[in-house]
Amino acid sequence: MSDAKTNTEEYLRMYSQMVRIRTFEDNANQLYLSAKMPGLTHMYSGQEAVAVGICEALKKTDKITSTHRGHGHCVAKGANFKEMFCELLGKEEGYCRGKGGSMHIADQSNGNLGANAIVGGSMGIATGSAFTAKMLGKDDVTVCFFGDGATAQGILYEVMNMAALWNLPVIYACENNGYSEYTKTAEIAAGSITARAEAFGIEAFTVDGQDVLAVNELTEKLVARSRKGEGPFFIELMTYRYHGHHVGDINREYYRSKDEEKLWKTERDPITKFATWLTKEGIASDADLAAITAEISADAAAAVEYALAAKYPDISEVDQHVFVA
Amino acid sequence: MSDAKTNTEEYLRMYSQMVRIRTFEDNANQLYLSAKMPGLTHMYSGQEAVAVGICEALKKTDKITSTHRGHGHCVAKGANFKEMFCELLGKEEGYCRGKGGSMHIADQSNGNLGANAIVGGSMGIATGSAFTAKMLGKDDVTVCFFGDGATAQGILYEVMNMAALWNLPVIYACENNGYSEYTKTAEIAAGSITARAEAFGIEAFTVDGQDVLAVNELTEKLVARSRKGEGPFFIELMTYRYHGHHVGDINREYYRSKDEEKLWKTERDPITKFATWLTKEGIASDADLAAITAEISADAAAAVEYALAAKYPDISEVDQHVFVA
Amino acid sequence: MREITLSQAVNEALAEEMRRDPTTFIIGEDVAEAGTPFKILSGLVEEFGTGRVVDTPIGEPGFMGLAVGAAMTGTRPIVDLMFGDFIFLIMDQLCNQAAKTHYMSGGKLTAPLVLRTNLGATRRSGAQHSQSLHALVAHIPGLKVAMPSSAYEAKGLLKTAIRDNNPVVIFEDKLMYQDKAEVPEEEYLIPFGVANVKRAGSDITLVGTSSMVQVAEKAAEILAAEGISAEVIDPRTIVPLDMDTINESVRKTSRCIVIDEGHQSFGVTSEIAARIMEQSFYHLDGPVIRMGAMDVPIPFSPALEDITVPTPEGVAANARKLMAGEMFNG
Amino acid sequence: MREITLSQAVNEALAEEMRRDPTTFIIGEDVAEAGTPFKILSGLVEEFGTGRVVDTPIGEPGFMGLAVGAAMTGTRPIVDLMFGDFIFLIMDQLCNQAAKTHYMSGGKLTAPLVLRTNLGATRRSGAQHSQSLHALVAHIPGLKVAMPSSAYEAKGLLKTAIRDNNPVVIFEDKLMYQDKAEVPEEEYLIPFGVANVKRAGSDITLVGTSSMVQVAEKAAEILAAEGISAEVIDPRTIVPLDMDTINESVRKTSRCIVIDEGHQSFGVTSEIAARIMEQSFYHLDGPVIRMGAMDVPIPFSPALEDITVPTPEGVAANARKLMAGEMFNG
Ligand SMILES: Cc1ncc(C[n+]2csc(CCOP(=O)(O)OP(=O)(O)O)c2C)c(N)n1
Ligand SMILES: Cc1ncc(C[n+]2csc(CCOP(=O)(O)OP(=O)(O)O)c2C)c(N)n1
Ligand SMILES: [Mg+2]
Ligand SMILES: [Mg+2]
Repeated sequence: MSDAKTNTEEYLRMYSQMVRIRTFEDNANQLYLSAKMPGLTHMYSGQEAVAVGICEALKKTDKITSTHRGHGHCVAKGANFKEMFCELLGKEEGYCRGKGGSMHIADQSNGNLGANAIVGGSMGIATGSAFTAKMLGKDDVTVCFFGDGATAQGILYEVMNMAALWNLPVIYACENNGYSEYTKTAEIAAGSITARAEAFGIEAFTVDGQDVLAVNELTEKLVARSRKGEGPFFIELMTYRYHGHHVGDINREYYRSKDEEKLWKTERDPITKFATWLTKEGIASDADLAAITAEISADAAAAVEYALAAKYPDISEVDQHVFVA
Repeated sequence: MSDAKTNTEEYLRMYSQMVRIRTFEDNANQLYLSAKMPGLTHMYSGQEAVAVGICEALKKTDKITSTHRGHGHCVAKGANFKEMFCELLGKEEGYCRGKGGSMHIADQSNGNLGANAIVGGSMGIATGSAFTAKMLGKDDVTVCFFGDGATAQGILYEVMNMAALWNLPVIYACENNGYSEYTKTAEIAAGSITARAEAFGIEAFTVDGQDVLAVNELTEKLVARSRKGEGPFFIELMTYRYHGHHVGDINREYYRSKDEEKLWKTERDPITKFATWLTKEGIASDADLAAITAEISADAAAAVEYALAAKYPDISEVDQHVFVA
Repeated sequence: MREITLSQAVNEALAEEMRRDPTTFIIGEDVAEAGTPFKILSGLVEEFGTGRVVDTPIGEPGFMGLAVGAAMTGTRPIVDLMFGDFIFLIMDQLCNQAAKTHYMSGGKLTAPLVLRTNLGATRRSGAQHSQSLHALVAHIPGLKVAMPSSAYEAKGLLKTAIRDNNPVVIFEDKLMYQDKAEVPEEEYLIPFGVANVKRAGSDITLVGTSSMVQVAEKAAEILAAEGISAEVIDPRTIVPLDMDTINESVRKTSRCIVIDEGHQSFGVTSEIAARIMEQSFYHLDGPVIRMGAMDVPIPFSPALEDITVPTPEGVAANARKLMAGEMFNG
Repeated sequence: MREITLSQAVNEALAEEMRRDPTTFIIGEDVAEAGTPFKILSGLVEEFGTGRVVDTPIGEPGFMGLAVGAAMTGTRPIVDLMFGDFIFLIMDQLCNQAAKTHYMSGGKLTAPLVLRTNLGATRRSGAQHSQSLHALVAHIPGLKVAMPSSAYEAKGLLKTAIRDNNPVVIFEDKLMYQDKAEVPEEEYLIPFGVANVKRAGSDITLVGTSSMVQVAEKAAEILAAEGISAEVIDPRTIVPLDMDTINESVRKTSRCIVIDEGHQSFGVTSEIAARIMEQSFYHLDGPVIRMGAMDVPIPFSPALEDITVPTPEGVAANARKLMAGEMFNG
């Protein structure tokens, strides 16, 4: 693996952020399976190295926009379990007072402008956020997360055109997990995804999305260049989602094989891979890593418990926040 | 110049079709200047070789979709002056019974699915027309005309993706006349227009849009390949509009120079260029060509006179055709 | 009679019409092998193949536009829009193109297509997957709008829609896909513009659309127990709208509540109320009461979401007030 | 007082607010050097530069989305949408994103942006450049909708819109850009949700929006000559809608006609009529009459186009009938 972050603390923070995402999702899935969560949700498990590798290259005031599969981005950008679980359960203490839910979770305090239930819906928003930075002379960079399926939405090309014309500090991060719902990427994406960005004069890169250090190293470079006005950039991150399209998508064999799933989980898991590297390099022992995982599990369990007991917003809130007062 | 059509009749038909377009537009402009035409209109003058070079490669049942600058496409696909002028003046005998007007002129009988006042609005329609051909097993090809400015609309990329995935018999014909209203193409189009099509796996070509034979030769090839299921294709045609964006756009110096206009009109006029070639090759004499022009002028004058005298639709028509009966 | 779910009814309508007319095809996201996330279309790709049950990339404006062009040239597309909320993405192709093609061409071009989509909140899906946006479409001349209230209507209206030579938008309630109703084995069509009197009554008229027909029926039950006789009317299509049936009922009962799941303001309830007033004003004992969804984005939290839409109890409460003259605002 | 055109009024409002607040910027097609095809913005790029008067490629969904993101992060975009008809292209960004951002985030995010666009037929522009689509936007919770009826309102409402912390859509009548009205030199703002009684009267209330205020005023002149005293009300914003002023007038006159240039069905006239009925039913002598544009795509032919929109004569004719009790439908 390549070098990105260079000191122990940062390595361990990346590790722990990946574990936090996985743990969050495992708990969310449990909440669904035990019928304690309203609605459906889309698990980020398997893609942790993408969100973490990228967000670790960002500062707090940098912005991200997220997707329907957004828990990973939210955690990686600095969110707390408690407010996140409260949001997933529709509770008043959630990041959005329970009004958003899983598909609209946002964390304004850490620069997460929000998940979006419209595939491609946040591409304009991310580009506008970069526009603000440029116009106000801030050095903030915005990362726009979206999936391979979202590359079929025309708005991506509209805003890439504008971002390229105006040199906006935005990085388009395409998480190619091989599927757009129940359809293979090859069936919905003609030609080459990176070539599409390049055709708009945008430098584009492909990176192994299971290798957190590779992701982080590339992002660090592009963020630095973006701050200098050399943006926009495009990254295609090759990755995989472990669960179904959403938690209710259990029988998947008609669109992807169990063997394929197994291969990714056993051979390419981003957390296992990074753990192996950390121990091999002597940065952490197995015990260190186990301790991290244990602590995070406990945190998550406490947060879930808290959220389950927390109260719903008062019904008088129903017509609050339609307009800013 | 290269060889496309190879017999005299076909050469002269191409010449005459270009002259018909120019003549139509000169008359339409006059109607505007003399306040006899309702509303505004966009002149095709200067771009004749594009519409003619392409449409001469099509058969009657092949389809085209057109734009706000659509008179040229309409004439080239076989329309009559009389019904066209009637439409421009809102008369009952117009192609659309006066209900469409310049920006919505269509000629169903010759496969012209209509002009469109939404920039990019017909890209889906053209692709759908190609879908019909493929689904019903017809060998019809559809040509989608649009301007350089329209390449900024996201729907283009959405439908090119689908056309490429499904090998649809559609040719995307981008008439790059250097301007999108009052803005130079370079200011609104990042990167390369043809590379954008190529990124979707679509073969793309650039051709001199002032050279009717070059346009025709390329189109003949691509139409033949499309009929064999090798489509879609993309052509960027470099051309120029002589008039303002619309007939009312008189003071243009703030966005383009008189010198530039003069250069195109004197050095690159598609009709003059083709006339020179025709006479040089001995296909027609100056007198032959003058006779063609004179006949077309007379036709146009008669059609204008007819249209001016023709009657408006009866007011009872106002709520007819909202729904198919 | 046999009972089938609304989902099955839609599936049957599609299969029957696709067998009847080889120019029909289905287009949308994950409609083929997956049969849509709601599994409504299961089995169709097996019968009709991927050439007529067409999976698209996620480009709603693009495939809607494609459908318009296909419709204009001799096929009959049935577009599957996964959530009604995505209609915002295709408004240009639907409203500037499909709706106007026939008129703008002076009657020479047609765009016979069906857009199947859905509406309905209380599914905990958040503000962008819970809207009921049919009023927007109904405002645009050139579009017909059908709103089935049960499996029976879903089948009959969809078959009519597919045979109609105009663009038709049909909104299914996504909460009702598993609801069963009696649906004959024999073929039937339900004409557009003919309302259905679901329940006869003499004291008050309840006009409901889509799942609000059930809400109205439940309200009618509650009221019946209190000696109030409510007539329940399902317009079935809001464009065209059968005002004759509605006026006849209102002129008999003198009182009316209109219930619809779209936002109340600038919505369907306003239109129906305004027409009743224009056409039957002198027969009314009190104002026509509108009950739509609250004018708020649909909140995710179950505690809030459930109070945004009309309920049988709410309808009954308003009916009681109307009966008692308590809507008096003099 | 000095008179300026509506176009100048808009230009002044923009210049003043852009001077006041350095976070404001204009974005749209040909807004800079060209100053828009209507030449409304002439001079602004010279004062504020291309960094704040931003020419975009023709990608309406894209730049509308960009504006939402910009608004969420600390700037105040003023989007210029060349024709109101193009609103169909940006509905997703406007209605799924901008309108819901504040609510969905539980009040934490805001999207303070202004969408300036236009409405109005009879310009011989054809079906895709002549629509009045404000009812669609008004149906969506989270959006405010302003409809200036003169240069005076255009300036005052636009300034208020720019300072508002919500997404606001303002529809200018494109036929009125050259119309002059008295506009003070001194700064003023017009609050949202406060209707203007343009003309006092006692026999009948005419509620008009945008240029239909003029139609109502002309009708009032005609009626005055016949001894009928009409009160003319301009709501100025339809979201929020000042029902107090309207109810007060209707309760005085007992008769009302609502006039708006959007399509009549499922439109603004229906909403206002329905609210009047709910809130002032017992004060009415006859039905509230709605007059919107015909429910047809706007035809190009001048012979047809002119009859699609309400006229003073048409309003006066309906007023006479209402006065004479001829709307009786018993
Ligand atoms: C505009 C829109 N169309 C369709 C959907 C339904 N949908 C939700 S997620 C999804 C697939 C997205 O695929 P991709 O972008 O690859 O993201 P992934 O789910 O793989 O993370 C679809 C079609 C939607 N939410 N929004
Ligand atoms: C969706 C949409 N946006 C904007 C316009 C206004 N408009 C009409 S033509 C035009 C420029 C089109 O440029 P291009 O595609 O290059 O065609 P050209 O006029 O050069 O032939 C614009 C912006 C429109 N009609 N539709
Ligand atoms: Mg994916
Ligand atoms: Mg051009």
